[in-house]
Amino acid sequence: MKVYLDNNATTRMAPEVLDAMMPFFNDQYGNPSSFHTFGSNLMEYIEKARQQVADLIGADPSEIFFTSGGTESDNTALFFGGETDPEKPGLITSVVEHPAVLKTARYLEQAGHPLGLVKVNSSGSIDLDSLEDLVSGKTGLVSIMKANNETGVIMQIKEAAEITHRAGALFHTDAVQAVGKIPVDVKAEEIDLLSLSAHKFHGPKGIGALYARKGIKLKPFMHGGHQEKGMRSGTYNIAGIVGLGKAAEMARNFISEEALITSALLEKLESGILKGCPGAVIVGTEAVRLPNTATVLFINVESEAILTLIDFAGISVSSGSACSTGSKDPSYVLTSMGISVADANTAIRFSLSMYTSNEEIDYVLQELPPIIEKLRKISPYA
Amino acid sequence: MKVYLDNNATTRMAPEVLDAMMPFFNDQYGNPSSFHTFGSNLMEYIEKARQQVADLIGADPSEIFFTSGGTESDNTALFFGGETDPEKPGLITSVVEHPAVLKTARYLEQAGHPLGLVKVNSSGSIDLDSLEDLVSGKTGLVSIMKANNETGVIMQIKEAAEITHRAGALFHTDAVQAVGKIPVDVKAEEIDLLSLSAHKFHGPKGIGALYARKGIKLKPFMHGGHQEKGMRSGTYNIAGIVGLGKAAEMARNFISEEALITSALLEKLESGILKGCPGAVIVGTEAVRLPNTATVLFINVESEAILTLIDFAGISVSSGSACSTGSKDPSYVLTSMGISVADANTAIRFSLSMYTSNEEIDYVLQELPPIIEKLRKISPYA
Amino acid sequence: MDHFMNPRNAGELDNPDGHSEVGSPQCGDAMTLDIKVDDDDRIADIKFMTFGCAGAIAAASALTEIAKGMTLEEAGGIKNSQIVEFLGGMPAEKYHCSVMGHDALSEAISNFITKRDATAAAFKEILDEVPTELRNILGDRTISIVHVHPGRVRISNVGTDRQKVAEILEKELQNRIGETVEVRIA
Amino acid sequence: MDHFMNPRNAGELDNPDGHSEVGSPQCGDAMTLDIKVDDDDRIADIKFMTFGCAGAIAAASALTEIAKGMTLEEAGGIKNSQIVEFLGGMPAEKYHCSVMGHDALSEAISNFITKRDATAAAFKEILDEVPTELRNILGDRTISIVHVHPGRVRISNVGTDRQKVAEILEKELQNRIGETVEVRIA
Ligand SMILES: Cc1ncc(COP(=O)(O)O)c(C=O)c1O
Ligand SMILES: Cc1ncc(COP(=O)(O)O)c(C=O)c1O
Ligand code: FES
Ligand code: FES
Repeated sequence: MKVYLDNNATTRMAPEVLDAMMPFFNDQYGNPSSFHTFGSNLMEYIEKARQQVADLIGADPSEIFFTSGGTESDNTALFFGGETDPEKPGLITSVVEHPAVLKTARYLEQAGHPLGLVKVNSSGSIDLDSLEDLVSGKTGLVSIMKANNETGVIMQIKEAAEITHRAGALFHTDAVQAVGKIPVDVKAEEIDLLSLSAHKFHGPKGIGALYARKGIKLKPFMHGGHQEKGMRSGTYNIAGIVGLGKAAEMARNFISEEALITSALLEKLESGILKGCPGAVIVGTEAVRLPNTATVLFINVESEAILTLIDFAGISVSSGSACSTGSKDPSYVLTSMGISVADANTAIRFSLSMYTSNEEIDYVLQELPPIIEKLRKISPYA
Repeated sequence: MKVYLDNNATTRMAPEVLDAMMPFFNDQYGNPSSFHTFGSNLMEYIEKARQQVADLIGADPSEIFFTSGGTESDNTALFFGGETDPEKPGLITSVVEHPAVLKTARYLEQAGHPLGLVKVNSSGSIDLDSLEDLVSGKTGLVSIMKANNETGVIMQIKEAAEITHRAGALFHTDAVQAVGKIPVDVKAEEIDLLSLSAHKFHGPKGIGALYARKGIKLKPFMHGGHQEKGMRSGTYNIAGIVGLGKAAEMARNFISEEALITSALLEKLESGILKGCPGAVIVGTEAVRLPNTATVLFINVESEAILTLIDFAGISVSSGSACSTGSKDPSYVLTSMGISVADANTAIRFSLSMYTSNEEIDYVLQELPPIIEKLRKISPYA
Repeated sequence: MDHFMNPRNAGELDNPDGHSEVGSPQCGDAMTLDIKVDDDDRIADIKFMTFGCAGAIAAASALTEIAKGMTLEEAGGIKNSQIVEFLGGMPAEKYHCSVMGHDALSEAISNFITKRDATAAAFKEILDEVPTELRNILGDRTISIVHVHPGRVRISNVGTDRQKVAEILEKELQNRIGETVEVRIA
Repeated sequence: MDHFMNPRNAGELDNPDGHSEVGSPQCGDAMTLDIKVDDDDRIADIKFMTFGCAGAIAAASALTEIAKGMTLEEAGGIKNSQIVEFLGGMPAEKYHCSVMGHDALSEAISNFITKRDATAAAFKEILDEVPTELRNILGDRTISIVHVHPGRVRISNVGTDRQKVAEILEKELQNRIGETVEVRIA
């Protein structure tokens, strides 16, 4: 049996999404920016997708800019958010952000933007007092993720946005892990800038969007042929955009109807693990979490060894965030919650999707305990 | 009949390319950076594509970085090429570059990089003396396109690179219109950085590559999860990358075998137009041009009116570069060759591909002359 | 779109009463427009030529259709929105193209009026200082101007030697404005 | 991969002759290793435990298989590349994991040698200043050391009261190094 529980890394593309994309890989291959009707007729599909994305997050279509993915959206938000007002060079983000935010922030810090890092508490949610202490009249942008990719912890975005706005700064949220999984409402949550990525909710890879509230002065990040009001140039990736739109449309239904199923399967997985693997600890239980994510510490048992054995059993999970290098630094997300390095190195992340079945969870609960037992037996710590 | 002669804007994706991509839209949806085999097994497809792209331009695979397209490659090249050495802030490019280069250069100019613009002569090729005059020890990067998107004129890249290197600067070429159409050899032409885009040679939209010669100190353009050696982060768009690789492989065959066919069709089109439309002038005839591109001035007849009528006849062509705004500035590419604004506003670009047939050219040569005649009759200039 | 595919009133008029040559500052395109005006100050005929886009052609076609048969005053009051409406809409970025046609008509009317004013002024000059030859024919009659058109003037109260009066006036007008102006006597 | 799925020699030894606890500076993972050494200085038994990745487990399994039965000298000369080769290759980024096993073996051998040196030193001390009780038994004989092992010493030339000599020496060694060392007389 093959079980894929690494949906926070990437998801299976919905067949409906592929169907929606296919015409644009075949005979609808024109350039939407063209003068001729063969190309320009395609612009309506771009605009439909823009509407679908806007609807998913409560935005106006004019506030949606298509990008090549979450990383680009994050980079864009930080780059121009951090440079709109020379009087406000300060940048604030949290210690548990994805590298797409954190590394960009570090880069901007080196380029002269004072950087403040908001702490998290032991439950994994951001410490609002710490944010309150950091913001000032010199802060240009605050970026706090909507939901953490490793722990699934959902952050207090509205409260963070309010604190940010009181200080006169812009508020960005990396909602790459939240959009498509839980309701997100840019207006109600007072979000100025938001990043999302299609492949995290059954859309195609290589396409995403940046929401930018009307009235924000944008600075182009990608200079060129003036697509996306000059903000983000480059020939439209129409198939990708249409796929993102379709995925957004499907996600609205998922959130309102199917998220409960995923959530029930996650609960079953968690309680099964706690029962079958003595000593296992679920991370972030005191916080509100995504309905699909659980990170478990298998104390004294090294995570990569677990990953390898569980992979042999046909189960795909991850330890912390997927990383393209072979280096194995302990997850900074976990250690910043006060978890020891040794314990952080026992973490396994299970992330479900709407395609996860009850049988798959049963299979995991059957395969996992003997693996943990076997490794515990050769652990010098246990 | 439908005839698509706007292949410099974008091309029909090859069915073979779609076939190569399909598995990655279906069950091969993992993240190549994953630890688990379901994802990491896909890395070999990324590397195969890297090899295919490298082979097309005579590079080593380690010198290929995947991006979201030509625009991103150009932006990346100029951004870090223009910032590697603080002692060499100077940037030089040509007046006929694509906006992806030209607007980025203008942006960098505002950010403090002195900008020099190489002129072109009346044939549309760059003036090497003008380059020679502009370079100095303070020049960090010179960017000259390999082939112009409007005129198809092929520039003297090797000579420009030599001049650049003698001055101790890096040489970038925007080869978006050249790669896949004519042979390009980064080593023989002494190119340090090169941009290419898949959808210009029957690959998918939204994917491209930047070639960066081994030994060049790169600065990450997209910060995040460390993909592409940290240079260009973001979850791999594996379907897109595989599609680019396949398109590159096919283009090698095209260049060696089929480019002659395209070239013969172009000649037939040009001579047919000159015969059927008195007063028509082909642009850049004194230069070497791409085998697929002809820009024609239909003196005294306004290009948008031609475009509209020819579009009704089912023929897709363009006037200058596709532009997403409704503005109609005369093509700066044409006016910089000394063509008057009025004449530049009569330009129509025909760009062929390996899918262009003899029948299509016949159809164009049948439909076009009466259209020109009809419009000439109501022209106040004619 | 039919107005673009089959533009009405494209071309030039021989000896137009009003003529204009305008260019669009937005796009650099150009248009010429000719009108013939009848003695009721109605546009009897109208033709345009353009180096402009499909929108400009369609808008000019529509405009000329609307204007034909209107009095100059009515034609001068045509709003750009009427052209757009007549065509059943126009994309925002093409608005300037219809403006070009609109401008061309205004200019042609102005041109007509300028020419008419010139004719009227010349005629008034003659009447202010009536040439002896004419005074001899008229006696103490005062010519009444019925209607002035750049190319013709209708007058009354000239007595019986109409032929001669017309001849003299035509010659005088030709001297003053360098164009042939027909003098008709009611 | 079999060495990971079914690691050989995983576990601990009772009263090991050499023991090590090492950590990888690259990844923070850890390993323990125990050896039993026979009187020919050969590794008679070897066991490891690890908090480490699959690579570390497989490498330790391979290493212990290679080392078992080797003399200490031979085992000390095992190169990291031999482990990688034994496993049929290892990805470059996992190289440090096999190094951890390698380090663990070296450390265990060192630990064995340190302990043996301690035993030897203690024994030499006794012989340098032979306790009166023993001197009385030995007369003017000089004990020859045949072989020293942390847990046992083989000697000869003690005369006939072997039992008594061994007893005295064992008691003296216990006093000096705080561990039971068996004295065997050849
Ligand atoms: C929280 C978060 N932000 C940003 C990203 C980057 O998105 P992408 O890989 O689509 O560029 C990811 C996923 O990789 C993520 O989990
Ligand atoms: C010469 C040139 N450079 C760059 C680009 C930009 O490429 P892309 O649209 O793939 O970003 C294009 C085409 O649009 C081009 O013709
Ligand atoms: S764009 Fe010039 S008239 Fe329409
Ligand atoms: S990564 Fe730590 S032992 Fe392999």
